[in-house]
Amino acid sequence: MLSVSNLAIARGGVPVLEGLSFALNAGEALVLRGPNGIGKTTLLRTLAGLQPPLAGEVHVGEDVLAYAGHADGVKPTLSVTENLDFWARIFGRSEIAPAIAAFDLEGLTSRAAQNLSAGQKRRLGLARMMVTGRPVWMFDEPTVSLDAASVALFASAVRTHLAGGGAAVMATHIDLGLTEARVLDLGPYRAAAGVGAAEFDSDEAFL
Amino acid sequence: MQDDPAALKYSRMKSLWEYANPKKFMQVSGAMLPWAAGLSALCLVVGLIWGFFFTPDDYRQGSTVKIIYLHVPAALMAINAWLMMLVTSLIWLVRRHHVSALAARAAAPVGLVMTVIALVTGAIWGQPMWGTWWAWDPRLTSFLILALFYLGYMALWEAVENADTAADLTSVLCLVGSVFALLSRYAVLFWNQGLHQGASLSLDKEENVADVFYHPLLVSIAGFVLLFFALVLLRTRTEIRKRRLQALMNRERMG
Amino acid sequence: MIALLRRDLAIAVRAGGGFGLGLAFFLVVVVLVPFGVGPDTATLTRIAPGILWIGALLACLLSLDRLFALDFEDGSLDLLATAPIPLEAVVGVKAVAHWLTTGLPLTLMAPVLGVMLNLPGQGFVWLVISLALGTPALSVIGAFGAALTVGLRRGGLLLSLLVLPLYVPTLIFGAEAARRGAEGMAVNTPLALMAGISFACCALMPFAAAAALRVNLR
Amino acid sequence: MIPDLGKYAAEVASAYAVSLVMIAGLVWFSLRQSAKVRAELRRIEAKREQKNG
Repeated sequence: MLSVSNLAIARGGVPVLEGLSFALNAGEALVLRGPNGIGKTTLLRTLAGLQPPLAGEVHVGEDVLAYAGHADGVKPTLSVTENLDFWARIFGRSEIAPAIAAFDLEGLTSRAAQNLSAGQKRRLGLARMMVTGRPVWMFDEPTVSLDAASVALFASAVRTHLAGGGAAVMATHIDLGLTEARVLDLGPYRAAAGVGAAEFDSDEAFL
Repeated sequence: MQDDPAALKYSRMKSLWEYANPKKFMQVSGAMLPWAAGLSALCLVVGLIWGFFFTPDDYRQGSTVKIIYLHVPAALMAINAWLMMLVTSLIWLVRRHHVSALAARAAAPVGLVMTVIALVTGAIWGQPMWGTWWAWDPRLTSFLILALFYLGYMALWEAVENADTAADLTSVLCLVGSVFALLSRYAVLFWNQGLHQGASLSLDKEENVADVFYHPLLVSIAGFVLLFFALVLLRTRTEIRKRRLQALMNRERMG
Repeated sequence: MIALLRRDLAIAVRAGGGFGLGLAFFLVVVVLVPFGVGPDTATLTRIAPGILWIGALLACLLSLDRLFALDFEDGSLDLLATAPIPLEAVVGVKAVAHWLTTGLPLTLMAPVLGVMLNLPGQGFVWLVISLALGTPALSVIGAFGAALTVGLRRGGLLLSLLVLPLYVPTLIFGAEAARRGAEGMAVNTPLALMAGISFACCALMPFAAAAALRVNLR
Repeated sequence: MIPDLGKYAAEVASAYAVSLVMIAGLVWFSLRQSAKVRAELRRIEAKREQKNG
């Protein structure tokens, strides 16, 4: 569903990762690990097509990916239902009830998002992925501000998605209890400072 | 392979684009800079001294006609600097040569100064001729708008932190700005027919400016063109060094 | 796309959306002018079309920096960029929403303020028509400026500097049409030119704005 | 030496003065910036040489 070959990426013009290759099939989950600043967010944004790779290729079909970044994309003045309904329509769908149920938002549907707690807002942001109908989910630190029960909700939602033929890529530090997930440690792909970095673009060598 | 015309053409094209390589550019510009600077100084000194000391007064405009040796070349360069920025911005957007984007950045302040010189000398000239420092004449107004475009362009370069992002955004602004600058030019003409005399320079120069004034004017224009060229070379070299410095410091932080 | 439009309109009219702020600003600017130039009705009549146009333009500028900034900050813009809707359409829809919440109300309010500035009777129709045709251009040009400055900290001030020179042609033709209308002259030429600019902007500027947004999201 | 500029002497002289000052300012500013960046770059590269070599 998603494959990456010999990918190199940069953040703010500085190469961070290089030589990265992996493939993701239906029903699989991939957990990205690595210390802060190694480029997990940058990698996810590159996969989502928000920024171009320095080198290498990302093979992914049209309308396959759904991306959830650090921010939830939740509008504070709209209610939970309105927020979800909006994103469902943007992706050409209308069914939001399963997402509300999966993330235990039933009691909050008519509440404005600005009156939700941080964890509730996060759950709303994650529920958004369910209404997109896209097969590959990508999460950037999905469990921030979630309590243990909510993390379990999230893990079971992902598991259901995988069982239904979906796939997921996530950058996270905590153990979700997703035993079937593959772990990809990004440490070995760290771009070497100085050498190699200069070659990717003759202009960047400067002088 | 060498006989294949397409390959030959390609190798020629490649050799042209080689100057867009920063290393190559630094070598060539370093060699050219002293000549450009020297020639421009020579032309400016000759043109301006000739114009200031050895031209007669105009029978209508008196000695104010001597301002032409500053006003016309500056105005010419104000527009051509923007055109050059437009071309280099396009090259950056299409071929992603960093030197091109940096040259556009380097040219903007020079263009702004030229615009301001054209405006100030125009105002000083207009005072005795039209009886007012500032008239909302179409040409003056167009130059005022052009100055605003330069300011906005430079401010955008300064405001964006990532250099490549800044290059992309300013290039798009330059393209859109060019269209709107042209639109404004016609809008302003429509809005006020103006006091300004027709363009001083055109192919049928006999009609506009007599030879006594024309020859030193040509020298002075050559001086301004060379000055612009030399300044852009110098400032582009500075910009390239700044980028190099930035890259080195980034790498330092990484490693 | 309809969903996006509905959401933007809903956000604008709900509490804290800033709807009405532009209108209030327009009112204040127009009310302040007589204090500055004096209460002489003949003077006010003469400058009324220009004042109303400049007031509308400034009021429009006031709300521009929120056009993409809010969506950028809460991550919605990232998500919209990965959604099946092309970014050009997103820009277009957002510009339409901006026009519906600023340009349109300003146009409808202008005649009321025209009365206060002693605008001659024949001028009202042309004032409204020129604003109705011109404010869409203001919104979509502004969307381009907002797209350029979306990630910047001091974006608001820079936005004004970038957008104001771009507004010059629209302002000249729009104010000229309104002025000629008020003086009972033929308005065809400036009105046609402004309509041309307005249509061209609406057709082309979303592409430039989307390009700038993509660069800023990188 | 100074030619007779007639009644417009002040205008002509000030136009030349203002323009020359502005050009000189631009040139001076460009040169100073160039020298500053060049020195800074030299310093950083010397430091790198030391560290690497």
